[in-house]
Amino acid sequence: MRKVYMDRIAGTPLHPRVKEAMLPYLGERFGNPQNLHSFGQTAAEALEGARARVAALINAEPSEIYFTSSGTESNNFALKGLALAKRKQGKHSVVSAIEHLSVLNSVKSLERLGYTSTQVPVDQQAVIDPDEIRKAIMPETTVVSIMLANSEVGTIQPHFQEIAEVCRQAGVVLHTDAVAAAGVIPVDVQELGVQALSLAGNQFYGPNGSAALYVRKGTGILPLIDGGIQEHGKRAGSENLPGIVGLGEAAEIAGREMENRIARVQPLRDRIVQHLSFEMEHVVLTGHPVNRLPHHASFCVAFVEGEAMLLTLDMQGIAVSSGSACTSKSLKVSHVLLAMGLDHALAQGSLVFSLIDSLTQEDIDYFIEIFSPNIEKLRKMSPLYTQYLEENNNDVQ
Amino acid sequence: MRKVYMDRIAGTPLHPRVKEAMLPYLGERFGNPQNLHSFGQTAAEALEGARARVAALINAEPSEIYFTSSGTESNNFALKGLALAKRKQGKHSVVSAIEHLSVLNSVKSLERLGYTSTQVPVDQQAVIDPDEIRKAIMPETTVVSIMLANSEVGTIQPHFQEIAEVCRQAGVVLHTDAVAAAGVIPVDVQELGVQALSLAGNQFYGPNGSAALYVRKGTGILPLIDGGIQEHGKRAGSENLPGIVGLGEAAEIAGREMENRIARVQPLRDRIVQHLSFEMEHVVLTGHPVNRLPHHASFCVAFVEGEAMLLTLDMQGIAVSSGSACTSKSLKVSHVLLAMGLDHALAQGSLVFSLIDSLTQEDIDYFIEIFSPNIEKLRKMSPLYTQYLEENNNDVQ
Amino acid sequence: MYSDKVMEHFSDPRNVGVLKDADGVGEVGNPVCGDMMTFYIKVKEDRLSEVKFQTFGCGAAIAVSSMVSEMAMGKTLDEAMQITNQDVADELGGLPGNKMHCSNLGADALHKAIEDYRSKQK
Amino acid sequence: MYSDKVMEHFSDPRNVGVLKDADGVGEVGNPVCGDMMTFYIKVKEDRLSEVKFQTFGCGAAIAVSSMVSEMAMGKTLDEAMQITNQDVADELGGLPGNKMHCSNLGADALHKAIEDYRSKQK
Ligand SMILES: Cc1ncc(COP(=O)(O)O)c(C=O)c1O
Ligand SMILES: Cc1ncc(COP(=O)(O)O)c(C=O)c1O
Repeated sequence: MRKVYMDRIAGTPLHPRVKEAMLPYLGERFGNPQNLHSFGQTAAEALEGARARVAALINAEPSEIYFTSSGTESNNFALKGLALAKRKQGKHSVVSAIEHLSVLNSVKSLERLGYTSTQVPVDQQAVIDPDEIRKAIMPETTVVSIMLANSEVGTIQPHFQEIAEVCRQAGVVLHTDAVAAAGVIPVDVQELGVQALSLAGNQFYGPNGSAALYVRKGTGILPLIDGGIQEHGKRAGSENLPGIVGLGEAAEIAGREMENRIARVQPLRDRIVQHLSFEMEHVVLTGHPVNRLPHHASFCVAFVEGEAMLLTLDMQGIAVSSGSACTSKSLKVSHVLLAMGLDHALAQGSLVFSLIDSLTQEDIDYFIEIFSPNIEKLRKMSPLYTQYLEENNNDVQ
Repeated sequence: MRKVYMDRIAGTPLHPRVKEAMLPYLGERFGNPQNLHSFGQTAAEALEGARARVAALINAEPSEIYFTSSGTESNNFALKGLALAKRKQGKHSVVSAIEHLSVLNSVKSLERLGYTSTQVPVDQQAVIDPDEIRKAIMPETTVVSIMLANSEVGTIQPHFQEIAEVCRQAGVVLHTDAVAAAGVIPVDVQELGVQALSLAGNQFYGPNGSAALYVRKGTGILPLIDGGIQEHGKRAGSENLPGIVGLGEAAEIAGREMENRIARVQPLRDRIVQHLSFEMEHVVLTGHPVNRLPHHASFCVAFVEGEAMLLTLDMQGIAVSSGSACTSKSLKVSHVLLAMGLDHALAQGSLVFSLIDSLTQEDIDYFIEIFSPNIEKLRKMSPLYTQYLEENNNDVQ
Repeated sequence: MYSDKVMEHFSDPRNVGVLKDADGVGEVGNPVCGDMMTFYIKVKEDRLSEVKFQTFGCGAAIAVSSMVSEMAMGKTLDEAMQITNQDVADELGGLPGNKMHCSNLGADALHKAIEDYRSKQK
Repeated sequence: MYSDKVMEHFSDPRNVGVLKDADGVGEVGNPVCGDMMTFYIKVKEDRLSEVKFQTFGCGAAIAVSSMVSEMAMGKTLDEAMQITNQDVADELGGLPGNKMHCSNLGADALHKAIEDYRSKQK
């Protein structure tokens, strides 16, 4: 059976060159970078080489890169570490309503320590108005965290630089969760004007278990993980060297190949959008129609539920994801879709396509061939569809 | 040049079968275990398989195992997560003076949140007296953390079960840092009577970046890393699946091979002890002479400094470690050696040998052949040795 | 995640459809919680002579509906009222824990349809 | 971590030893901080005719001592007093940042030995 993987936001396959770069560190190069002997020194060089490559991807200094184990950890490190470092100045954070759970729940756990927070709303296309940030910032605000690109609906914040300017003027630290953006589209910490930025290797053909937090020189941050002297004492623990080397390699390739990759994947993505938006009925695009990740297409398909679509596609070799309640272990509809004002029933029909480089035109043709019949079958089964047809005086088949 | 790696506590090489088990997860099995489609389900099975294997190694239930990224993270998770979960009952922790920095600094960072702690002393052999624990526990104590085996001086706590009994009677939670012990010597959470236990793959031929925390069913703990629903919502972040699979495989092999490994490595270790303790002068064994890790030999060599010994050995292909100030980036002598009452000058001469399975009798012979001449050369250079000889009326050469 | 039996019923659900001249109709769920089921029954001599359903929901909800329709068919009304959600889950070879609450409502919908029929008889 | 030059001096240090009949002796450091150096000098016509040292310490400390002894040899006392710790580090091709403070004390020890010699002359 043809396998069509369109769930990039859940993780990418390793680039073969990334795997190759990692292999020696799963073999004879097993040294610990903190050790003075030759095994350790070989490891230390690899560690610093990877750091320089990750820094280059986002136009940062190597010393501003801290390696972590996931995008989630980077976000926790940023939200908690920045807020705790500034605890004497104030205890209020500002985030958007569409942040990843690792941001939202970090803020929630700070509340246990006497912190408070404000969630700024988004519009129907998941866009954040810089004025909302301005309004949310209070004298006791110290940290603002705004996602650069949303993985569920694809929106890239069009007014990010204005948000940064608002934060600069207010004298608060700005972090961005760029996990869905870094390595995919150009990301430049100088242009963005952020003090901290999260990225993760598994979004651009690097390994799972390897991510990073950028923290601008001079920005105070407390460790999330205390212990030894690794990562300048800001993130303790024996380094996951194979993962870090893989992240470095993936960053290097991503920087070099970014344009080509976008040029390749975007037309395939556009074909999917065309089919669902214009060749099918009762399907709405979610997120911003233009300011969106080039590999990303997301929709709500009316009258059917996401998990049912996902499973049907899976039986035919196609992997996608959904923000429906049934696809989440928490059985809650994606907070992102609700924040955008979608109604519950429609949000249950969420489908997210995130494309990887190796997909071909044939893969997309195959998908398009089977998709509508699948939806038709599920809609025939749906009491909501029957009701809709009745209300619109159509025949129930 | 012969390479003799005797720095196991800094990390082990991967077992070839562990590497082999990981490779598919660096290749076609790149799925995210949280996903419903087939890529995800393959991953989910691997994740749960690894969990069962790690649980079996320490006689726990699979649902009591939480995967983390390092022994350090496990210790942070335990010390902070257990203390924060019990914040309504009290805010005092008890640790020993020889805990790993990841324990000591976790406790220190809790102090920023209004917690306090007590460090119990150790004797000259790094042994903890259960009575000291009893004395340190106060009404507001909620968590005790005592290392099972010390990686710097090799001591396995001989009275661990009595300590557990003290904690049980006092109604406080007991965590043990078993990073240096699990996978090396038999570790059984039921026998030990602990509520939480840290272990790390890189101590028993598993991968870096992969560790675990055991938390006994019914024991409250708050996440260190907040976010999604991975690890029953207790440790968020995309799973490092290759690492976790490797940890599972390493645990399985460690359980099966433990006796053989010990039988193989202990005589080699004993030969090193014999040479340094009895065939050389002015060398003292650190840690307990009998209750110690079977692969571990540690000493202080008088009149010479650790880094100089380490570099000299490294030039001859031999990798060891040291607790001297100069070998640490913080330029502080190991707190473990000081807690045991060693004087500073002697502690500077710390050398730690931790043996891996692949070492041979020839490797040890080679080491013994070159070691004394190395030390002699360094001592000839040492003003402390000159001074000693003068005071004892010997000739200065 | 799902048993083979669940996947079989999900991919080839039995008795999907609407009975325009149903003797009883039962509806459970709402789109907020994610699953909705509508059961239609026809009754002949106190037995279920026809059972149809429509379901909006996840794989489990669809499989459960299909399985209930199969289990109920031909049973007397009293027998059909004995079918529990747990019976359905068992018959399907089990359901994931988090699907037991929201998705496993097929028996409830069937019972509602029977009650609807009975209330009309009075 | 260390430059080739440091490793060369560390593994083959020049002028190790004690001068029993030294004209001046200088000592710096203590075992708590990790490094101790003792320099012995002999002076002929205001020049260093012999320089020996003993060092307890890390690789950097040993290389620094060796390098200082070589740099100083044959210099006039005034010239030798001009040698700074930074000169020594530069001559060694640089030292790791954390070794600049504690281990890079060779010039200090040399200067102490010269001062010792000079104080005896008065
Ligand atoms: C006893 C002990 N605890 C904790 C740690 C920290 O583990 P990791 O290096 O995996 O962060 C170590 C590391 O060697 C250790 O020996
Ligand atoms: C925008 C965003 N932030 C954070 C994360 C969490 O990263 P990780 O899965 O590496 O923990 C994700 C995961 O996909 C993401 O898309």
